[in-house]
Amino acid sequence: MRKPGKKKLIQIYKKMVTIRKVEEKLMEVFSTGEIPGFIHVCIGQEATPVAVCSWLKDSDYMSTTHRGHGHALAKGIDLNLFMAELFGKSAGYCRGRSGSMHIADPKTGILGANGIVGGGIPIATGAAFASQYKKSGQVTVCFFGEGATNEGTFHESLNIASIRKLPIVYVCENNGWAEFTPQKTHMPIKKVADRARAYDMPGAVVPNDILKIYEKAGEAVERARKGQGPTLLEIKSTRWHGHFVGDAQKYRLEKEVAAAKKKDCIADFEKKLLKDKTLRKAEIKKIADMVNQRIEGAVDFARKSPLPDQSELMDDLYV
Amino acid sequence: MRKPGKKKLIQIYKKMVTIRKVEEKLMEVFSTGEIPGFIHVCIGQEATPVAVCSWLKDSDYMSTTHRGHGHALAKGIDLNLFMAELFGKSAGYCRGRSGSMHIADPKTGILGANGIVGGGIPIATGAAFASQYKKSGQVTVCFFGEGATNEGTFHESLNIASIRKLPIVYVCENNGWAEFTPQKTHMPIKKVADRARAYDMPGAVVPNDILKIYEKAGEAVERARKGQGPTLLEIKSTRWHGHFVGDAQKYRLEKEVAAAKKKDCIADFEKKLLKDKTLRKAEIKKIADMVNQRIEGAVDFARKSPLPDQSELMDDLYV
Amino acid sequence: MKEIRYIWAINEAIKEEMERDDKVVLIGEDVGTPGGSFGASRGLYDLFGPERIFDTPISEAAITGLAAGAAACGLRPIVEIMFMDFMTICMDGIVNQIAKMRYMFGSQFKVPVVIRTPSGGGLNAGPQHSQSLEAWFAHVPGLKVVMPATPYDVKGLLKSAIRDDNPIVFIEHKALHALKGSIPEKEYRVPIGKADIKKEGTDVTVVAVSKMVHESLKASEILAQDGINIEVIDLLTISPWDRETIFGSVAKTHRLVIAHEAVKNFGVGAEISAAVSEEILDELDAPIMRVGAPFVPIPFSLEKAYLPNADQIVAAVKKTMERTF
Amino acid sequence: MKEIRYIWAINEAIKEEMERDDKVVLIGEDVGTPGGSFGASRGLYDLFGPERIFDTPISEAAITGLAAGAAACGLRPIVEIMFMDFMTICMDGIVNQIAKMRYMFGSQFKVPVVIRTPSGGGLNAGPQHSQSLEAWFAHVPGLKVVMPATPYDVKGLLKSAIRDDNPIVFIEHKALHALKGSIPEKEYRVPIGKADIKKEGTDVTVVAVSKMVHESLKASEILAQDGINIEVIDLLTISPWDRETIFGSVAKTHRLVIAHEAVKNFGVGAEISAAVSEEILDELDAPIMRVGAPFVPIPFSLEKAYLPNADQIVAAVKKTMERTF
Ligand SMILES: Cc1ncc(C[n+]2csc(CCOP(=O)(O)OP(=O)(O)O)c2C)c(N)n1
Ligand SMILES: Cc1ncc(C[n+]2csc(CCOP(=O)(O)OP(=O)(O)O)c2C)c(N)n1
Ligand SMILES: [Mg+2]
Ligand SMILES: [Mg+2]
Repeated sequence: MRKPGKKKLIQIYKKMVTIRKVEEKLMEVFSTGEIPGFIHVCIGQEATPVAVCSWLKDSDYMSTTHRGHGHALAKGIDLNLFMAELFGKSAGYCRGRSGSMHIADPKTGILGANGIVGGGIPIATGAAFASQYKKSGQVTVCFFGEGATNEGTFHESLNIASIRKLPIVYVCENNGWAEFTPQKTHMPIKKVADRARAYDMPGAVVPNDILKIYEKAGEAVERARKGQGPTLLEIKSTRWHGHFVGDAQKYRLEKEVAAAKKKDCIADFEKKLLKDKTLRKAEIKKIADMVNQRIEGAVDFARKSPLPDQSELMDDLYV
Repeated sequence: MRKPGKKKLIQIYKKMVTIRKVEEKLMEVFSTGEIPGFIHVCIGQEATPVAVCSWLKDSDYMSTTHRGHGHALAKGIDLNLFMAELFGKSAGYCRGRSGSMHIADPKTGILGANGIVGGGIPIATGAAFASQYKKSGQVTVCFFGEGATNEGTFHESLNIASIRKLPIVYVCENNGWAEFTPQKTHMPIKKVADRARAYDMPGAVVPNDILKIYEKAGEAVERARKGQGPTLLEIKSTRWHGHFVGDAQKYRLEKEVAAAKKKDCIADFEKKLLKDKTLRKAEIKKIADMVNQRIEGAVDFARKSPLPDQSELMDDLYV
Repeated sequence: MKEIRYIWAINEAIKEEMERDDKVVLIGEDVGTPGGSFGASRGLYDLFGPERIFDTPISEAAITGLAAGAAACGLRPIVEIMFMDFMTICMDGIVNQIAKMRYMFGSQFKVPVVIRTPSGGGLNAGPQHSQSLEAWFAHVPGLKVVMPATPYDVKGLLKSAIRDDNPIVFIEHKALHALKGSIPEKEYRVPIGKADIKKEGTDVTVVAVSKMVHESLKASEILAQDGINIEVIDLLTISPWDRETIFGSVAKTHRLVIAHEAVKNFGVGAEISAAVSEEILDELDAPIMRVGAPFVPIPFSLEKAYLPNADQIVAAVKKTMERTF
Repeated sequence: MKEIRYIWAINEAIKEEMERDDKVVLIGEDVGTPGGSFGASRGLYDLFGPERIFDTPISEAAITGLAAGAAACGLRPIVEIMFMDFMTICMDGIVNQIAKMRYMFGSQFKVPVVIRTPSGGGLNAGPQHSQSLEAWFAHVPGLKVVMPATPYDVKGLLKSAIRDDNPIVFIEHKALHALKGSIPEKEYRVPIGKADIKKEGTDVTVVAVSKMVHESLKASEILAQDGINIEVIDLLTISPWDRETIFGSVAKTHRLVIAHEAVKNFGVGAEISAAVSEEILDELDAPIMRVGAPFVPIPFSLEKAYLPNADQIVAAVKKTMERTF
C-alpha cells in the first residue's frame, strides 16, 4: 500500500520538478527586482512536500512557513495565482497583500505560510481540532523547520495534539540551518524526532529520500485519519541555497554546500525512475519542457496582472 | 556524602516544621481577612524545598512560583519581613508591593516568586547564565509545578540551559494538580522527568521522601556546581489543600485528599527520626514550641508594621 | 426582567450561544468540570461535553493560535484567558495571526474568535494579576475591543461578539463579577460599536470605560450636590469606538473628561482626547481631562491609593468647570 | 567627524560599551558569527567570544526572561529581537517581568536590560515584519522607550541606554539601517528623555518619531516654498517624553502636528495630543493633527500607499494653517 504505482511515481516526479523549476525561476526573477520583499526557496528539500502531500486531499489542511513554496505547490495551489501573489499583483491569492511569506488558499486547504517561526504550529493544531470536532475525516499536515522546534509553540501544540489525539502530522524538515546558524548551536540533541517522547507521540527520522518519506508519511497520515492521533516526522533534509534569496551563505563551508547539493533528492529519484524504466530520457525531457512552459505562462500571467489599486487599501479589514 | 548527619537532620526537620506551621498560621490569619489578595500554601509538599535548599548557600540563586512560601523559607528568607510582606506592610521585603505572589530577597538569592506560570523558568535560567559568565560557582534552583511544564518557557529554557551547560537544577514539584485540573487532563505522559530527554538532560523521578529528595538534589546541585550542566528533577509531591486558601477543592474525591494527607512527608520523617533516636518526643515538642513562638513573633511584627504610605506610591519606579 | 450577577450573565450568554450554534466552542484553562477560575463556564461541561468545552493545558500561546486555526476551519471559538495579564503570553496569536488573517490573506478567511479575559484591580491580586491593557488591542487593526461594565451589557455584548464574524477581544472586569443587575428574561443583544449614555447631563461629558462607569455615576451624585450635571457615557466598545455619540455629547456640553482604570499615559483616553481635538476642537470650552491610573505597576497593598475613583473624576470635572469662554 | 551608516553606528555603540564594561553581554538569534540578521553585531563575536555574544535558539520568550534574570544577577544584557513584530512573543518577559521587577520587589533590584529591535516598513517585508508597536511599551510603567532616526542619535542613545540602570526598549528603524550621517570620532552620548529640535521654525510644530523625522524635514522644504516655516522636533524618547521641549515649541507656534509611522489610532501621537490639550489648550490656535498609518495591517505590495510620508505631513500642516484665531 505504501509503494506508489507507476502513475503516482510520475505524478510525484512532475511535482518535484515543478517545485525545483519554479524556485529556480523565482531566484532569477527576484534578482531582477521584479518580486518585492524577501523570498526563501526550498531547493534541495522538494521530496518532503511532495511525498507528504501525495497523501492529502484538497479538503485536508496544511500550514507552512516562510519557506513554503514547495508545500503550497505540492498541496495544489494554482501556479498562476501563486506567481501573481509573489509579484504582489492584484490577481494573486491574497490580492498582493501577503507575498511569498503568507500565501494561503482555503480551496486547497492551505491555511497560510507564516512569517512567525513557530506561528503556524498552533494554527494547524486548531485546524485538526476543528476537523476532529466536525468528524469530517480531514487530516492536517503542519510543516516547519528544526529551528522552529525551539519555540514554545512547538512544545505547547504537540502536547495538546497528543492529549486530544488530534488528526495531525507534524513534519519537521531538518535542513540543519536556522537562518545562518547550524543546528548544533541551538539544540543539544541531534534528532528532533526524539522530542516526540515528551508528548507520548510517535516520532521518526526519515532520510531525504522521496520513497522513504512517502512511506512514513503514509503511515502517519493514515494514523491521523483513523483517529489514532498525531505523529512527529523529522526529515533529514538539506538546504542548497542561502536562508533567503540573496544570502551568499558565507557562513557555510563550500564543501558542506557541495555535499548538500550532491544529495539531490530529485536527481536520485530520476535515476531510479530511469533504472526502473518508469520513465525514459525523452519523457523526462518532455516533462521538463512542459513544466517550463507552465512556469513561463505563470510568470507572464503575474507580469500582466495589475498591481492592486490604492483604493483597495482599506478594503475588507472586517467582514 | 549524600546522607545528612544528625545536625543536618535536625535542621531539616526544623525547617519542614517551620514551613508547615507558618502556612497553617497563614491559613488561619487569611481567613480572618488580615492578609489581602490570594495565598497558595504548599502544605504536604514541604520536603522538596527543604531537601533541595539544604544544598544551597545564601549566594546561590532560587526562583519560585505562586506556591512559593516553602521555597523562600527554606532558602533562608527572614520570617518577620516575609510575614510583613504577606500582610502588605511597609516593613515587608517588597514594601508591601508584592505580597505572597512575588516575594523576593536578593540577600538570600531569592529572585522572586512569580505570578505567571512558567514566568520564573527563564529568569532562573538567566541567573544561571550570569553566574556561569562570572565563574562565580553559584548554582541556581528553579522550582515550578507540573502544570508549568506545558508552557513554552519551560521548553525554551531547558533547551538553552542544556546547550550552554548552565549551572541550574530544575525542580518540578508534581502535585498532580494545576489549579482544579488533574495532570492527566493536561499531559499525555505520566512522568514529567521524561521531558528532560528532549534536551539531552538527565531527568529523575523522586518520591515525596525527604531523604530521597535530599540525595537526588545533592547530585544535581553538585553536577551544576561542577559545570556539568542542568538536571530536571520531578518530585512526586502532593497538595493537601485547595489551589488557593479558600478553595474547598470540591473537584477532588474525598478519599484522594485523605490519601494525600496520609502521605505526610513530615510525619514520615518524624517517625524515622524517633526510630533512629535522632530526636526524642520531648525535643520534637520543644521544636514545635520554638517554631510556634517564632511564628507568633512574626505575625506580631507584621501586625505592628504600618501599611505603606500613599506617598510611596510613585517611589523608585526607575533607578 | 430578572436580577443576575455579571459573572452569570457571561455564563448565560455563552450557554445560549452554544445552544443556538454548535460551531461555538469554549477553549481555556480550567473551563471544563471546574467551570472556570471565576466560574464563567460553570455547568457548561455537563451540557456540552469535553468536545465543545475544551479544557486546555497552561499554554496560552498555543490556545490562541489554535483558536485562529479552528476559526479559519469553520468553528467559532471563545477563548478564555484567565487574567488579562496573561495576554502578554499570547500576543503573537492574537496580533500577528488572529487579527491579520483576514486582511493579509486577501479576505479569503473569516476569523470569528472571541477572546474573553478579566482585567482590572480591586482584589489585591498584585502587579501581575490586575492590569487593564485594552489600549494595546485597540491599536491593532483587525481586532474589535469591547469592555462592558454591567450584567445587562456583558450578556448582550458577549452574544453579539460570539455572532460577529470578526475577532473580538472581550474584556471583563474581575471586580465586577459579583455585581448584580437586571436583564430581560428574553433574548437580547447589545450592539458592538455603540456607546451608551448611562446618565444624561448638560455640563460636562464623562466618557467612562468599564468599572469607571460606576465611579462616574458615583461622581455624578457627588457633583449634583454642587449643582453640576454631568453626562456619563459608557464607551462599551473601545475599538471601533462610537464617535457619533461622544462628539454629539461634547457638542452639547463643550467639556470632556475621560476615565479609565488603565494607566493614564498612552491609554485609551489619549485617543479619544486626540480625536476630539483633531476633529471638533472648536466645541471645547475647557481642557480635556483624563482620569487614569498612575504610571507604576499595581502595588499589592496600596491598591486603593492606586486605582482611579469617583473623587478623581469629581476633581477632573471641576477642573473643566473652572473656566468659561 | 566621520561618515557612518545607522547600522554601523549601532555596532560601534555596542562594541564600545562592551569594551568599557565586561558586564555588558549581547543576547539574540544569529548575533554570533553571522553578526546578526541586519549586521548589527558583525565582528563582535570575534572580539568578545561566545560567552558575551550569546547566540540563542529561536526562543524569544525565554531569552527576554533570561535577560531579566541575568540583569537581576549583575549583568547588563542587550537583547536583540530580530524584528519588532516578534516582540509579540516575548511581551510577558518584557512587561510582566523586566518592567515590573524593580518596583514590584520594593526597589531591591536593578534591571538594566536593553531590548533592541528594528521596526517599520519600507522593505516590502509584509504584515508580520514591518510593524511599529512603540505605543504598547510606552503604556507600560517601568520601561523607557527610545526611537532614534539618525546615525548620530542611534549611537549616542544606545550608549546611554546600555549605561542606564533601567530597562529600555530601543527601537531602531530597519529602513534607516543604510542611512549615512556624521558622528564625532570621539566618544559621545545622547541623553534619554530629551527631544531634539532638528529644524527650528515659527509657524507649526511638527513632532516626529523615527523615520517620520526625515519625512518631516522633506515636508519642511516643500512647505518653505509656500512660505511656511515649520519646526521639526525629533521626539527621540517616547517614554518618558520631553514635555518641556514640545510644550515650549507649541507655546511659540500655537500649532501642532504629530507624525509617526505606527497606526494612527491609539498611537503615540494620541498621548502627545492629549497631554497638550490637557495642559496647554489655550496655546492652541488650531486643531492638533496627527499623521500615522491607516488602520489596516501593512500590505505586502501596497506598502507605498500605506506608509505615512512627507505629503501627508504637508497636508496636515496646511490644515492647521487654515484658520487664525
Ligand atoms: C518568531 C520569529 N523569530 C525569528 C524569526 C526570523 N527567522 C526567520 S526564518 C528563521 C530560521 C528558521 O529556521 P528553521 O525553523 O530551521 O526553518 P528553515 O528556514 O531552515 O526552513 C528565523 C530565525 C521569525 N521569522 N520569527
Ligand atoms: C501564564 C499563567 N497562566 C495561568 C495562570 C493561572 N494559574 C495559577 S497557578 C495555576 C496552576 C499551576 O499548576 P502547577 O504548575 O502544577 O503548580 P501548582 O499550583 O500545582 O503548585 C494556574 C493555571 C497563571 N498564573 N499564569
Ligand atoms: Mg532549518
Ligand atoms: Mg501542580
